[in-house]
Amino acid sequence: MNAHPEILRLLAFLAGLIIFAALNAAYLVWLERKVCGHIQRRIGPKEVGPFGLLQPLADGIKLMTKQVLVPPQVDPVLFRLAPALVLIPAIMSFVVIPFSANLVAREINIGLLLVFAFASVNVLGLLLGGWGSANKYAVISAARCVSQNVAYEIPMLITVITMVMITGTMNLNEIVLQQPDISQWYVFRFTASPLMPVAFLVFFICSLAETNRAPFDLGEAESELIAGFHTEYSGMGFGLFFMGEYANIVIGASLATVLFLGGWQSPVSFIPGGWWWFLAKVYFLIFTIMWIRWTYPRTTLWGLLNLSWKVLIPISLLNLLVTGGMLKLMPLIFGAG
Amino acid sequence: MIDLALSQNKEIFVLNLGPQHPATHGVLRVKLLMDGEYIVSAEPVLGYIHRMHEKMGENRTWAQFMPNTGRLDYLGALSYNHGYARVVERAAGIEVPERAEYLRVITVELNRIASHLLWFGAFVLDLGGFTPLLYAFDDREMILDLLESVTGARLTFCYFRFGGVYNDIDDNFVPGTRAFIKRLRKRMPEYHNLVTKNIIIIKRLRDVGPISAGMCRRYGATGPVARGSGINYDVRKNEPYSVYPEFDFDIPVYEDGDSMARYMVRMDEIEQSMRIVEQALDRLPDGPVMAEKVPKIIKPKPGDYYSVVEAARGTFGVRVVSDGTNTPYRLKLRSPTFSNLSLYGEAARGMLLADALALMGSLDLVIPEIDR
Amino acid sequence: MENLIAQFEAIPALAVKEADYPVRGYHLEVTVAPEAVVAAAEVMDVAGYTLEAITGIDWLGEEARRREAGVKARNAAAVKAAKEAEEEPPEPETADLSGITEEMEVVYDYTHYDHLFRVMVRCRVARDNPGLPSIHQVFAGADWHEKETHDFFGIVFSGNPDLVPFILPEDADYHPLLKDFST
Amino acid sequence: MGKENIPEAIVRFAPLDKLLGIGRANSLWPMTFGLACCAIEMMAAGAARFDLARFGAEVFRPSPRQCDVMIVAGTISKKMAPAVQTLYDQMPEPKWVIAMGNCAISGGPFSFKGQYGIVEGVDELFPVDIYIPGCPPRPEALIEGILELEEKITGNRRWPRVEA
Repeated sequence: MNAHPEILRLLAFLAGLIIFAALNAAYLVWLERKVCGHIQRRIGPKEVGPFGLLQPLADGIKLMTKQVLVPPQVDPVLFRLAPALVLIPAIMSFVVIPFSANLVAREINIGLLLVFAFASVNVLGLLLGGWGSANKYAVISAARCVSQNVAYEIPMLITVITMVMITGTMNLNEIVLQQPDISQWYVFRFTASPLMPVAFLVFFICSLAETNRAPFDLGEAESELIAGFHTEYSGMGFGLFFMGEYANIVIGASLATVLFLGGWQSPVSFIPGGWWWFLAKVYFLIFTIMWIRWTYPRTTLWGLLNLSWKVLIPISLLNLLVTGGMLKLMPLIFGAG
Repeated sequence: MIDLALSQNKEIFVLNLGPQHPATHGVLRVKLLMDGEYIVSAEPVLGYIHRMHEKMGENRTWAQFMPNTGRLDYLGALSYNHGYARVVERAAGIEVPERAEYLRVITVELNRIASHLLWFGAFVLDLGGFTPLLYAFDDREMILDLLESVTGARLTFCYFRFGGVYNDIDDNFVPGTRAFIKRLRKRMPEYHNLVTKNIIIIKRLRDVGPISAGMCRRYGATGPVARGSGINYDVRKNEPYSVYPEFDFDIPVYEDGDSMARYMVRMDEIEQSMRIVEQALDRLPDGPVMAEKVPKIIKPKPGDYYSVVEAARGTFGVRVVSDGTNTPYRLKLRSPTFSNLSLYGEAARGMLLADALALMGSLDLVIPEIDR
Repeated sequence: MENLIAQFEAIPALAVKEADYPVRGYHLEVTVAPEAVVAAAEVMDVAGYTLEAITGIDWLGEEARRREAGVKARNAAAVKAAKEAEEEPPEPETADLSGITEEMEVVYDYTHYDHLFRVMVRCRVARDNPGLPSIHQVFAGADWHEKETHDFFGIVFSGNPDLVPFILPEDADYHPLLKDFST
Repeated sequence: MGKENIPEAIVRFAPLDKLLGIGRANSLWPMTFGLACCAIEMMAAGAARFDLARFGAEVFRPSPRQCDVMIVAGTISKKMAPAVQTLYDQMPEPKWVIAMGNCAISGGPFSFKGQYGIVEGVDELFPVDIYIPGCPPRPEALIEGILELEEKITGNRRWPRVEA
């Protein structure tokens, strides 16, 4: 027992992360329903438990005990594999996310790279799910998801490269440590590059698109493609896609928090930092994402791709250039320090 | 679909949209021939909610058919009541008292606002925005409350009778309607801020799904579809009926012919309908709401009678053929969306799937009214 | 309007009649032979009209009813005359119902966007094997109306590109609005 | 069926069944599937004033694979009947059906002698759990129908029934 404390620690963290991801998915759905209700002059779930708090539980019980139909025309392997391919990488990404200074499952030097490596697997799951369903709507949706994800990964990664150039590390906890208070948050760090707020915006928009959230929810555009890639999924197959989607939203919001909003650090120095700050920032971003979803209509695929290729990529490239220039110029102007 | 087998292009496939599909607002089915996301050809298939109205017309007395008119276009049922009542009144030579005509106009225009509001919500839903639907429903409920107090129904109204209306309004109706119009006046700018000025909406509607005036004429399109293509045609002005000539209102016409134009026509019509209702409330005369000498059994003189009204979706026409008995010999319902939808195949060709669905939404379809 | 009447008469139309608009709801009633519906549609198209609807009317038994009504009137007159002359009333005449060609009618409603003038074009066709040319080349919207009329009455519009059951189920072989239709 | 023939159970699943029942009853996801007039009242029931979301029943899923309850809202024409049947077959178990409105119950106003076009009641196609009469039923009636269905699943009534 004593010989493997690290393994035990990891296992405990993994269990914790899975529970965190599951609870997050469940209660984000609840939150989403509540938020959309209040945005729409309704009250949302209310009768199931106090404030409808048991609603996710009821949904979970129902989804888990629902018959899982595997329609005869589908590719049985791909069809079953796809939900897992969406959910598992999303949970894996949590491993490197620093919830607080010590509350991180595994601190890795290349944490940022790992998250993006796993994030890229996600789209494979969507593609296989859509393709394996042998349903025309699902295939169209899968094709949309892939082109969308590929298109938005580029500006996102360019922005991340910019960040890595500034921070000089891919260790997420170190990045957080560089932002001790609100003036040091990278979103307001104009000394690094005057375009930092823009970079944050680009990153945020990209994470919206990467997670297939409105107004970029082309993959599951209900009024066009029924339910998109998960049209043929019933019961927990659908449930896993859903959990994966919400886990990805949390990942996206977490990364934005870590990179730009100071992670678990407190915005003002006299209040101590901690995981509560991290969660508060993450949930604020998630609330914003929901707010956007229930306000904006959907773009078209063309509009979406144009936004990426003609607007976001040039902007992020410009930012890269400006940041690179600043990094080289600043020492020259102010002297090496 | 034979083209598919003959086609050299292996990329083309058939996509069956409906009869159960969220965007078809009911049970319309569209056979799409797709090249990727582009539509090669679109062919609507009707009849999934064919409810035999014309057959029923031949099977029951003139008065017994009235409830059917409320179930044709369930969103703007009172216009259909009006159209049928008018043709029978024309055939049987029944005069309608003035107060009844005013009540008809008020209720029809309120119904038109309700219909356009629901369309507004459903259309934005087609474009992926969910919230405006709920806002529109919220306002629509207020109209339904008002109409319910007068007609007794929320949706499938059967309020008109040959020679008037069956019920006078209560004391709360006039102040309630005024309060509602005041409220909606405040709400409309909100809708425009939230939706009309939204960059995504503008990008998705402007120059999408152009329908030319010539195309409208070839297909017999009417209503907001024609008015969005620059055709200044509204039965209320072109063929004045009821007490419409007494009111001061405009017919919104937009020249562009795109989805945005059709959207704007309907939004402007809500304003115009509010104007009509206000004027009608101001001038509402006293008097009976039913003509006194309406025969119990109606037996129009043999012959053809035709009458049209402006429904929320366009020109609704009823042709009745009487053989002098107490049942119609033939009853033909000319539904506006039937003609409006018939141009869809030509208009949607070469469009993207998402745009084609926006176009379909902008036609404002009510399927039972197409299939009848 | 005179211009229109002249044009219709040149088709030639079987009858061109001005109708009493406040009573009937249309201004001009034109009766044409089946061959002339396309020509009538062209007249309307050139004049800038639009097609509002096409429908059918099944006149099954109409001629028989007309003859019977005539005979009944004659019989009544004979009885009355006999009574006045204080004679034995004559044996009542029975209607001769032979040689009747049952007919159906197709009605085209045209209207104009700019000015109020409704034209109704009627066309009678024989009830057994009813057929007339399609006008969808002139008014594209006629396609659907013709399909619908074919569904309900079995009237064949030759030249219509795809005259299959449209509103009725795909395999429907019945025409419900025929007067002798029963399930 | 007599109860006396059922042997005593060795393992008792009743409490678990009850839990599952409660879970299912509180998460009835209907299908986005409107046929005619009643569909508008169905939408109204989901909208602001009536708000089906209170009972967790507002998640209208467009795909039959993800639905629990099919609200048949409208007239079923003979042309539509095969499609409705397919949709029902595509739903995973356990599934329920609500026949909303007179058309879905019996053909309603469109059932007359010599009718050729409609199926007179959805129960001619598949079993129905709850019938909601009306033409169309008010949104309150649909909510009552959903509460009835919950009662049918769990055996408990959520709110006291309003006596007429």
